[in-house]
Amino acid sequence: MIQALWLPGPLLLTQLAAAAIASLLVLAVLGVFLARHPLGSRFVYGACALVCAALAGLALLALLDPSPTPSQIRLAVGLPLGQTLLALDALSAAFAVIVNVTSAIVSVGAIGYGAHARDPQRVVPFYPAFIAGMNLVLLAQDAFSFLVGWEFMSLASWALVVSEDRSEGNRYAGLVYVIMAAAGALTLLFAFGILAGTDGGYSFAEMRQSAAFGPAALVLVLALIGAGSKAGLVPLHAWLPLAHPAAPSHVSALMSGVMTKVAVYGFMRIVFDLAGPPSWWWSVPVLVVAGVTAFLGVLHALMEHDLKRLLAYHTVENIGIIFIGLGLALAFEASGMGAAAALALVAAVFHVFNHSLFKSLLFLGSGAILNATGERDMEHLGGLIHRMPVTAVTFLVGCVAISALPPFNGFVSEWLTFQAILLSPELPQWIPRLLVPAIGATLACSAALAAACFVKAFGSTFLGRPRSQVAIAARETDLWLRSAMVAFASLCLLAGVLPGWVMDALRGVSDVLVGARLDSQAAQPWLKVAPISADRGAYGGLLVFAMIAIAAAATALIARRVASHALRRAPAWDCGFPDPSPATQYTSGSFAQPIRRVFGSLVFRAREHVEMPKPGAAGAARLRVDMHDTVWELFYAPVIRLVDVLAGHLTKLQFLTIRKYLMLVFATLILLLIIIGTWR
Amino acid sequence: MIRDWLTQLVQLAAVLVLAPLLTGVTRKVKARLLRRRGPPLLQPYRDLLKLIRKETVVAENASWLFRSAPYVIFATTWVAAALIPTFATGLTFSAGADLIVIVGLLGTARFFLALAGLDVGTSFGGIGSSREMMFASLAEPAMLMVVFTVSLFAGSTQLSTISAYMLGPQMGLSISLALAIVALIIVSLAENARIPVDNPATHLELTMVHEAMILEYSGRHLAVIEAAASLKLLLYMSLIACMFAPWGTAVAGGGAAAYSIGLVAYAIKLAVGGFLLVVFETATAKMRVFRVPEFLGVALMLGLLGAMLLFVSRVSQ
Amino acid sequence: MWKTLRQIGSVGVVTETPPQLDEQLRVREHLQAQILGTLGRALCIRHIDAGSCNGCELEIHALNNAFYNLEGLGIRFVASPRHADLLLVTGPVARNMELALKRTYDATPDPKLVVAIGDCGCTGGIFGRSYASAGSVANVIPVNVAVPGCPPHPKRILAGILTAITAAATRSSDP
Amino acid sequence: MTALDSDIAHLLAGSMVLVSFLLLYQDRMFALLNVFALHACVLSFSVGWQAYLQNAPHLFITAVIALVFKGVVIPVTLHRIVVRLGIHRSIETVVSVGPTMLFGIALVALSIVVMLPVTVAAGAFVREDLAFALSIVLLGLLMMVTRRNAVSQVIGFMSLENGLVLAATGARGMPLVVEISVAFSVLIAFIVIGIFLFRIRERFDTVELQALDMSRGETE
Repeated sequence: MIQALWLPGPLLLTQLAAAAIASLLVLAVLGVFLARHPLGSRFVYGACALVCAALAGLALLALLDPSPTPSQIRLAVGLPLGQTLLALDALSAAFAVIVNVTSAIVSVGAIGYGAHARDPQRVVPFYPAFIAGMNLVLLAQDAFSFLVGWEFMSLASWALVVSEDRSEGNRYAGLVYVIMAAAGALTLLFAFGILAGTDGGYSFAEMRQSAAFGPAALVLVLALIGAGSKAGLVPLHAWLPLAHPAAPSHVSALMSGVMTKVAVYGFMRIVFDLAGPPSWWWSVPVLVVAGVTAFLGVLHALMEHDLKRLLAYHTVENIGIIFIGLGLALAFEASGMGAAAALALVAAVFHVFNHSLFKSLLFLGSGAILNATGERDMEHLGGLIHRMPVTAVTFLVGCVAISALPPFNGFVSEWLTFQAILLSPELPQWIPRLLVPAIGATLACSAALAAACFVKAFGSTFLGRPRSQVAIAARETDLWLRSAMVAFASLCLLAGVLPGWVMDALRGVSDVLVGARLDSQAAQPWLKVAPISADRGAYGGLLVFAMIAIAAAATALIARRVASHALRRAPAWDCGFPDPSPATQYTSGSFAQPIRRVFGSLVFRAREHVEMPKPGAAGAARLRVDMHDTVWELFYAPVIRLVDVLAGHLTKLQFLTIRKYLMLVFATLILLLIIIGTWR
Repeated sequence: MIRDWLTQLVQLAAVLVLAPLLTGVTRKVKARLLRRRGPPLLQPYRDLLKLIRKETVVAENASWLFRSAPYVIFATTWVAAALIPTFATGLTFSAGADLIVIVGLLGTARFFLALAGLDVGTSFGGIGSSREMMFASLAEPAMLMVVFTVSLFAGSTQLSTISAYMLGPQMGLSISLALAIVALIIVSLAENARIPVDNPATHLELTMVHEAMILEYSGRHLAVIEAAASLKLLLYMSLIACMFAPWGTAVAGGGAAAYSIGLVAYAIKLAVGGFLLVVFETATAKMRVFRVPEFLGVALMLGLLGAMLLFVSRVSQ
Repeated sequence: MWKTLRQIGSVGVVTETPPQLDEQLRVREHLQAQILGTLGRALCIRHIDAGSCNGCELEIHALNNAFYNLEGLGIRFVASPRHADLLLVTGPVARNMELALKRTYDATPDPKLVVAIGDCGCTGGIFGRSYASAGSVANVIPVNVAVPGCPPHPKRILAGILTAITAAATRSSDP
Repeated sequence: MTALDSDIAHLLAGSMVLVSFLLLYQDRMFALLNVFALHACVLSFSVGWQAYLQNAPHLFITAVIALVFKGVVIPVTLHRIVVRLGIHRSIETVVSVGPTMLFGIALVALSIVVMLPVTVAAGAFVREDLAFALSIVLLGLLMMVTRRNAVSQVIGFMSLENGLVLAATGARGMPLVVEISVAFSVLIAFIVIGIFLFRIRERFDTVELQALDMSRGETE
């Protein structure tokens, strides 16, 4: 059927994609002027949506057509004597589809949401620039344009993070974000430097041929640090829960849902594509970091009662799951198990797609709540399901999908990852073979904790009785945002019910990266998915969804016919206590208390202190919980103190006399001469 | 092909019918152990019939989620129960879903039950949901580790393949299988809110976990949820039977005789399972809420150890 | 463990035969026989202590032991009025419990029955109506069966419950 | 290039290093200016000699510039500035002269150790010339570092610059020797004017006892 249509050749695809990026940049410039009145910002967001949709279409065509060698276009811009190469190979096309589908829908949502931001001039111009930066990273086929796109993406998102700089928290978040982004980009620079090798060929094609300058393992470590800090792997994740909530909601949807995926793309491009064949122990650090990220991310999310920070911490967990898939792919590829590596890779990219869908949905939902109530703290929300029905339904779909529960897409990628884990006994080396089940246990544990986290999130925001006046006065959001959320929810269901199609589309990716591909799922009956073989394990998304729907409908019908229709509304049953205040119901903090006591006392050294008033005093007793963010205290605080001390010493250099400066110059000159003299 | 569809439909119906009977048997045996005459075997059916005829009282601030959750919970549990081969393997549906999907379906049921508990906004629902999710955060990984161990052993996560493998010649007695059985029993006790974890017949809200979430339900909603709870008990029993005691289940395509043997064998297994459960329940007392995570932690460790030991034995083969 | 199992085997079932109905206890009859039939076979009771001195509670608790064996008749106690069909109310209704009793009665789905236990429940007992007590249960919510006695014997309570769930039509058959 | 010619060139370059040492030794302002004038003259002779040896006419221009500009004009201007501004005549040093001279000798040794292996390919004379030039530069720097008042630091800088010109003339293939020396001269001019216009005398910390006494209130 597709062949019948006139298919733009691969070269034309890349040119159109490049043109689309250019138009995004033009939009950014236009945004500066148009942002004054709301109509202008609506136009910019609308145009963004169209361009992203076009880009997504192009990428999909590039992904589906089986042309082996992607055609590159050269631009004169670039390093002196070098050019910028742009192309859409299978990996970039897959990620371009993910990035642009989500950006398009978020932009549609932003038309309504972005219009009544406090000062649109600070947000509207940088929004298209941010998307352009991300697409440039995906299209880049040489180190220079990759890093330019990377930095452009970071700076545009930084500008968006500090767009609401009234609150001290946002400024601090911006500062931490800029420092981490710069450090990450620096490590990527070194990684590309090593990959470029001695003859300095900076295009990816040359990097693939030429031998790396230093040890390839160093490239892995640098890529893990560089891309990992942008994606949010544990030791380098501290900026993510600060920066993502600080941005306006539709931007944090993009940052969490899409930018972290571009970071994953960067890691995959460097490690799988450019760094040549991996040795077996490469997967050990990736798996360990990923496991810790998944577990710590979800535990942090459980302790939060600020909705957007909860979602941001949860992004860290999902990145952990994605990197578990990538670690498995590395382990399998190193020991030559092509099919298993392809399965693990498809599982990881599928989870990238899923996460971009439901995380953007949840962030748009939190944006809708923020608009309706002006409140992000779940302790002041509650009972919004009666006042914001559409947001409630879509948020519920997002929560069920992110908790990896069957009819939705989150479960499929989790199921694929488990199937990949179950192939681990064939790994020849001992360490990955024993490490993989432990990582499987961590993955299972974090999935269960994720379900608990989102019962808490949905329960304390939408269910129960409203805990504050703003929650009582909440109203449903505008049509644009609702339509975007409904679009995301239906995509989540579609990807969950028809996983076969998505897996077939991703076969190109595993071909490019590990040289092996899963056999086509189209042949399976009932549209089910059996990655390795039917009797090894199969999942019929459509089958399960149909069975649940039929069973639920049948039960409801029988109940309606057989059971009595009498239904009476009465006050809720709470031991007959007359009209208790909303404060008696469970809040997000009390919901997480059992889990905090089980896990938190170990991981965060959580301690609960009850301060009772002295006997006879009329003061209120107070429950205070103090927790320590172990990663921050072990990793960041010492670094900050060290920098502080050094800076203290170095400032003295500012106030020397000219003679002392000359002394320094003279000393260094002598030192160098001594070195030259004695170095023979 | 028609035979598979027939077995699947019979399975669907049988599961629904047998579930309340199993609960009735457990109550009867429990009473007998306490030296009193238990309620008639068909008592659970009477409870359900009475509940269906009663009026449904719904709290004023209950949302559509409160009223639709029972049907979702029942549907997911029923589908999960229907996927497990009880008297015959080779069911049409189970080709489309394996053990991990069953664990996922139970997760969906638990997710909606917890949300329904939170919906009305009383503290009882909250205490039930938060404890249920805390138990689940350890029970589900333990369950998945059991699934790992068994599927690593049998080389597949499809239940029919696993039970066929267990019947096959290469089935040796391995330590990791023993660990898996113990872990699975612990998890099923926790998931079905039986004695050591939660007392099904308790009246003190503070000690409740499962009961607290459904405190607000009445009439036909409560009937559906009670049916789902007994279905879940039957599900775990048939899961243990299918994985660890698959003798007598009719292989796909066998004659009518094979099916009848399968049914009889399944009935016996259920009765024995029910009896053992009740004996264990009468012998132990309920644990403090924060002792249960250690209890479930043991199950998780056993599952993980089972998976690890399997590699040792697998290498030596 | 084995000692108890041996004991279970040797002692055997000790449940006594359930008592006969007693029409004098009935105060009000408002449900038809057919509904009482379904309720009777699967009755859920919610016990409410409306201010009793716990004497009646001890007797009610005895209903659950092996001798009176309430559960053998298909009757069980439940935690929430939503699940209940019969409210077993003990003690004079204290002023503080008046509203709670009304709300619990409201919370119980129809068809529902109320059984008042003990002299305090039937007539307000030694407390009667005062600034602190609203007197008998009937003053607050409609009562179907009232079982006098301070405290009434478990058999009497069981008889009251069984009377509540059997239709009045059988009055003519036994004295 | 007879042995005698190279000896003369060698002698001139060596004497420049000697004069640099003299510069370090001076502790009176005017003496310092005179020794610097001498330093410039020796430089011009050396460059002139080199011009003659390599019969490169442009070197003659450099020699003339060095002689006229650095030999005469700058010392006289500085002399007038010192008189006009009443800059105190004695030169304060950070480290007393003895250790400075020892350190100077160490610097010469260092420059020899560095230069000889580096310039293995060049001719014998060029290697010596560069070694001497480097030591003059280092001595110039040493002077700038160890002197407190501005004028002596300027002198140090200019002696350093002479060393560079010597290196430029010595290394035969060095292009733009003229341009370099012109550029340096302009630079020096600006520095001198700087001193004159901004009277940055107080920028340099001074241990001149008389100033300290004032602050303690014991005026003489």
